[in-house]
Amino acid sequence: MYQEIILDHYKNPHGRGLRDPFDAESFQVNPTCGDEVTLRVSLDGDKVGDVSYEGQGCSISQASASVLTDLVVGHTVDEAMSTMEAFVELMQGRGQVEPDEDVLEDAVAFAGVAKYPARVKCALLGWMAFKDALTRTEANRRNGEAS
Amino acid sequence: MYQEIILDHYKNPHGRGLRDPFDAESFQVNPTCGDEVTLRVSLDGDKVGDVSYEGQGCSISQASASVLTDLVVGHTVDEAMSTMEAFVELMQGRGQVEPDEDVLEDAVAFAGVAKYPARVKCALLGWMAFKDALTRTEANRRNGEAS
Amino acid sequence: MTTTTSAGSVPLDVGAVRGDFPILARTVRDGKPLVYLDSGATSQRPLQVLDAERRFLETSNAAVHRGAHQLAEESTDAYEGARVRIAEFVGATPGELVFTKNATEGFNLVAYAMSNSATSGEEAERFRIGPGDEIVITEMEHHANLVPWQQLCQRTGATLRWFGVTDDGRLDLSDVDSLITERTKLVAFTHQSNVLGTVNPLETLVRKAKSVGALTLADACQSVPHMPVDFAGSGVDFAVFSGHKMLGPSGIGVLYGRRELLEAMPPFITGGSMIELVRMEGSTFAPPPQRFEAGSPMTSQAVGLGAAVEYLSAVGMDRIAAHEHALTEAALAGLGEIDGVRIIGPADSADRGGAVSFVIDGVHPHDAGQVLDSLGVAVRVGHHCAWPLHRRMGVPATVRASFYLYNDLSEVDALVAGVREAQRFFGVA
Amino acid sequence: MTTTTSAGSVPLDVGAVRGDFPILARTVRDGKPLVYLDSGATSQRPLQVLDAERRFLETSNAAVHRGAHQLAEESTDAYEGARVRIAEFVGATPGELVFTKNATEGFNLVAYAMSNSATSGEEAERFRIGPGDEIVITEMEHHANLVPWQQLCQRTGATLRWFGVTDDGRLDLSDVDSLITERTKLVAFTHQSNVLGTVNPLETLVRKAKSVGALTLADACQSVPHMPVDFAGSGVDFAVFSGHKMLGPSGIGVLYGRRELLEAMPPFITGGSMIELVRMEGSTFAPPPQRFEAGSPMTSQAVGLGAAVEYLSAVGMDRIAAHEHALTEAALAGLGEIDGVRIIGPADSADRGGAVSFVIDGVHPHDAGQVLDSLGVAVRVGHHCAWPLHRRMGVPATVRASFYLYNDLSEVDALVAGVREAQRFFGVA
Ligand SMILES: Cc1ncc(COP(=O)(O)O)c(C=O)c1O
Ligand SMILES: Cc1ncc(COP(=O)(O)O)c(C=O)c1O
Repeated sequence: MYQEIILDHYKNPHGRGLRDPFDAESFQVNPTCGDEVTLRVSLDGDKVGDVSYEGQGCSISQASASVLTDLVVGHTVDEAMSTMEAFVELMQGRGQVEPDEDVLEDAVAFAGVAKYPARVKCALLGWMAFKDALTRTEANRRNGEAS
Repeated sequence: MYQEIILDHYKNPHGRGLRDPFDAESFQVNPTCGDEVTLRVSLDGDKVGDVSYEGQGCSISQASASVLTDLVVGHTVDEAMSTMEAFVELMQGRGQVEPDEDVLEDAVAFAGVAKYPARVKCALLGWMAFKDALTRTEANRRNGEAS
Repeated sequence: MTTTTSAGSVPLDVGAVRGDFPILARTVRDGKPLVYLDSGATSQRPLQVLDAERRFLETSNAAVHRGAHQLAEESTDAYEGARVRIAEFVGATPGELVFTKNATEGFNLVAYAMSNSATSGEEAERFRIGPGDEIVITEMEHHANLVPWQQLCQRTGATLRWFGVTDDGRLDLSDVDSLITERTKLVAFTHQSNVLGTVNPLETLVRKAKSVGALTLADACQSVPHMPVDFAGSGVDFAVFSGHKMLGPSGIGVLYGRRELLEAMPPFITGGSMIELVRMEGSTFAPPPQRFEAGSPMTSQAVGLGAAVEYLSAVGMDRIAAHEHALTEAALAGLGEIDGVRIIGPADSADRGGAVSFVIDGVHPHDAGQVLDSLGVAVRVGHHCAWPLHRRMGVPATVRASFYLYNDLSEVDALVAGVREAQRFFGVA
Repeated sequence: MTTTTSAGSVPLDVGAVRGDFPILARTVRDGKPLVYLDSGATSQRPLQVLDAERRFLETSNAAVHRGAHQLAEESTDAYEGARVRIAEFVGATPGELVFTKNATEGFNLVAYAMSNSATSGEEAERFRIGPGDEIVITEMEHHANLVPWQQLCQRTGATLRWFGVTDDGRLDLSDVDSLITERTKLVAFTHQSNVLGTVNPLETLVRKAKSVGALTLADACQSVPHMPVDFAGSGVDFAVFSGHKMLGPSGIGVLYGRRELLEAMPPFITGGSMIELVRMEGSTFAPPPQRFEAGSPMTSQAVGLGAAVEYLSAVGMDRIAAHEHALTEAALAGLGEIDGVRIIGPADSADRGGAVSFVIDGVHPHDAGQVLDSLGVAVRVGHHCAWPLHRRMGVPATVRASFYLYNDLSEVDALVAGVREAQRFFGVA
């Protein structure tokens, strides 16, 4: 399951570090192992302007966050959401889902992880933070409009 | 286990009914089947003057209370207690204890009951009430002396 | 023996079923064939259940939801796979089922969650209860669906109220409007009485409770093993049942709770595996069902219960219900013919399950049970953990025969013959 | 492999022991022999335990303490007989042992009994707790001996305090006098840490607590399976342990409580089989241990646990302790030799059980566990339900190898080799 691509992202993570300014931040933790990620999203119109993150975790969770930034930064929120759905589907597919390389790019390397249920949560940690941060951004916007 | 003696006592119980005056009363219930006995003790010096009782229950519990009155009324409290101990020992002996007919008289018929653990409580119900009533009598006496 | 279902489908093949239950081949009391009529207390287990549990223990056993090694994965799959199967069996989604140690824990879980909500967050507000609030139960409840509510009332100052029971053992719904009111927080009632056999009108009670905004809880201990049920379809909020009464292992029960309720409910038993974040200063909790499953779970028992529902489904719950209906009718008829025998519960077999309780004039239930036991017939005697019901019916105790898929008509005959023998022995016939 | 006990008696024959555990013969991950080093999470079960449970289910299974038929008698004898054997094993009388579903329920039982005593009779007064009262635990507790006390404090307004842990993983007793004071109602601590392996000074803590009139509770989950214990002799008031960690079934745990305490303590889970008298208006309760065993119990599981303590006794707890000691020393030595590996817990093997937790520089525990798993070595990774302890030790997670009687030195070697392989794979060695 440790594809070369995963190890590369683990050793040389893309987009790592927390950056300002940002629209929303999410802190996620994996209750079984204590791994954590803090992730910030900054929007640029309807596009994801930046994703910055910091955390402690295993190779899978770190590499997955790194791949995440590659896949969503510069894309519209809608595109990012559908990439996320594809990734979640792949991870929950127990190795039965054929990944679409056009959509998932480097993330196809995680197909092998899907065979190890205990590691799926690791691979999804950053993505859950991203999803949560997007939800918060929207909530902030709505509140901002309302006030 | 249903010896003729047991069935006789069941059909023609000795000493049944609640009588006045009495020194102490005890109410006992078997929580698994709901069988109950109310039993009164009246002392005559250091002797058991009367034991009177009422209750609902199976043949074993009814016959055992009947045998109890035969064995303790007219005897000293000490003698009654040691008879009770012999009976309890017999009942908890799982059929391994050889009963002493001189002490237990008709109660030796309960030896077979001891092989059925679920029925031991039935056989002891009246005796537990007797023991409790004696304890209460003593407590009453002490309180009486103290006040 | 054969019985036909109302749908006219293929009847249950009792002979084949009995072959799956090793214990039924044994003899008792000096060589008498065992006639096991005590499935209302606990059922027996087929080889399929015994083997599933053993296979799990000899190949995959490990801590679930924790390890990252292969055994831990296999165990987790087996445990969660069982949850999926059991959920399907009762018309629920897996996340709505909480594994408990028995049904009793399920009632207590809800009762303690309600008192705990006093010191929990806002989301738990709908479970809060105190003076002026009422909990409504019935007089035919098993102690498991009675004492926890007495205790909850004692902790919180709420009031316990209850439906009465009619002389023929049906729920007395005549004062439903004065019982279920705006003050009612919860209506908890048995789906099928373990003493009377009475099947209560689940949907009617749920509808009435909903109309005043009260929660509902069904004691499904005697319904889930014996008839098809659909919790989601019934609209009930909570339901509770036990593994050991449905061919599964002891040491496992199930609480069903509608998802949105479980999500808002504070925990009961706390510890490992139910947490989100733990600091010495305070903790937060996992989503349901994990929130309610603290500590190492009943792993192999869940696997066994999963195998039990597969077995029941393969036989067919409709078929089982029809089969038990036939046995119940035979028992009611056979016992009804005996002078001095009185059935405690509905004398007809409509809306009635296979628990047949009775008293015999002049023969105490304990003595009747003893005579039956000496003939190899295993029944239960006493108040069957429904003491207030027995008081209501004017009897201290009853003899109860209870049927399951592995019983046949010859066993009903053995029961009837045994009752006659008890009468003869005690000289009342 | 052989080890000798301190007494110089015959060492444990691991080969013979392993033959009793079918699961140890299996392979994982493409044919690798299983090296099971996760007994701290859950142990495996010998044939003797599997067979005892199965024999019970195929011959005697029935409801205990209820029926009057032969099966019910046999079941009750088997269930209560197991209690006698287990009591003997831990130095207690049978009436002092309460069967729970796991250890976690045991902690909760005491915690809820304490809050319930607010609405119970005078006899429960010594368990009452409220603002100003304190509960003292330690920073090395499993969540099971932590979260229930947080919750108890939340329910009652009492305060939770705790002992710290030294850098080498021992209990920091330096502030014992300011921690255990007249305000202390209960001191609850682990007898042996499931992460560090540290064995805590039970008698010292009990003595100190008694001197201020506080109750004591020992988490014996990791001591009872691995060393001889004597609860009565130790003077501890309560102790808790789990069946599945000592070769017994899942779904059963034990709470030990000194008789006079159990007698005064109000119930926790309520329902059938724990009552004395039930009326709709209120109920009274049976004496212990029944008072704390509501509902159908874990019957076959108790029988299995009885067989487990027989098995352990036959092997000899002294011998098991000596054997694990040797394995622990070998693991500490083998891992200690690897650059970049840090043991979390005492580096020496004095007062230390067979849980060896560690971190590897540059290799996350999850990744190390995965590499070990791919080699057939089953360890646990994460915080092992002791999150605050991991924070204290400055690590988010650890790899834990935990040993039992069926492990041998070749398995320690496999662990050490696997750690080196993980370092190689992740390029840190
Ligand atoms: C030290 C310790 N305490 C408590 C527990 C909880 O035991 P259980 O999960 O059986 O309730 C465990 C094991 O998980 C443990 O190792
Ligand atoms: C109707 C009913 N409710 C509750 C229970 C309690 O179930 P358990 O003993 O499995 O907790 C039983 C069985 O004893 C029952 O028949």
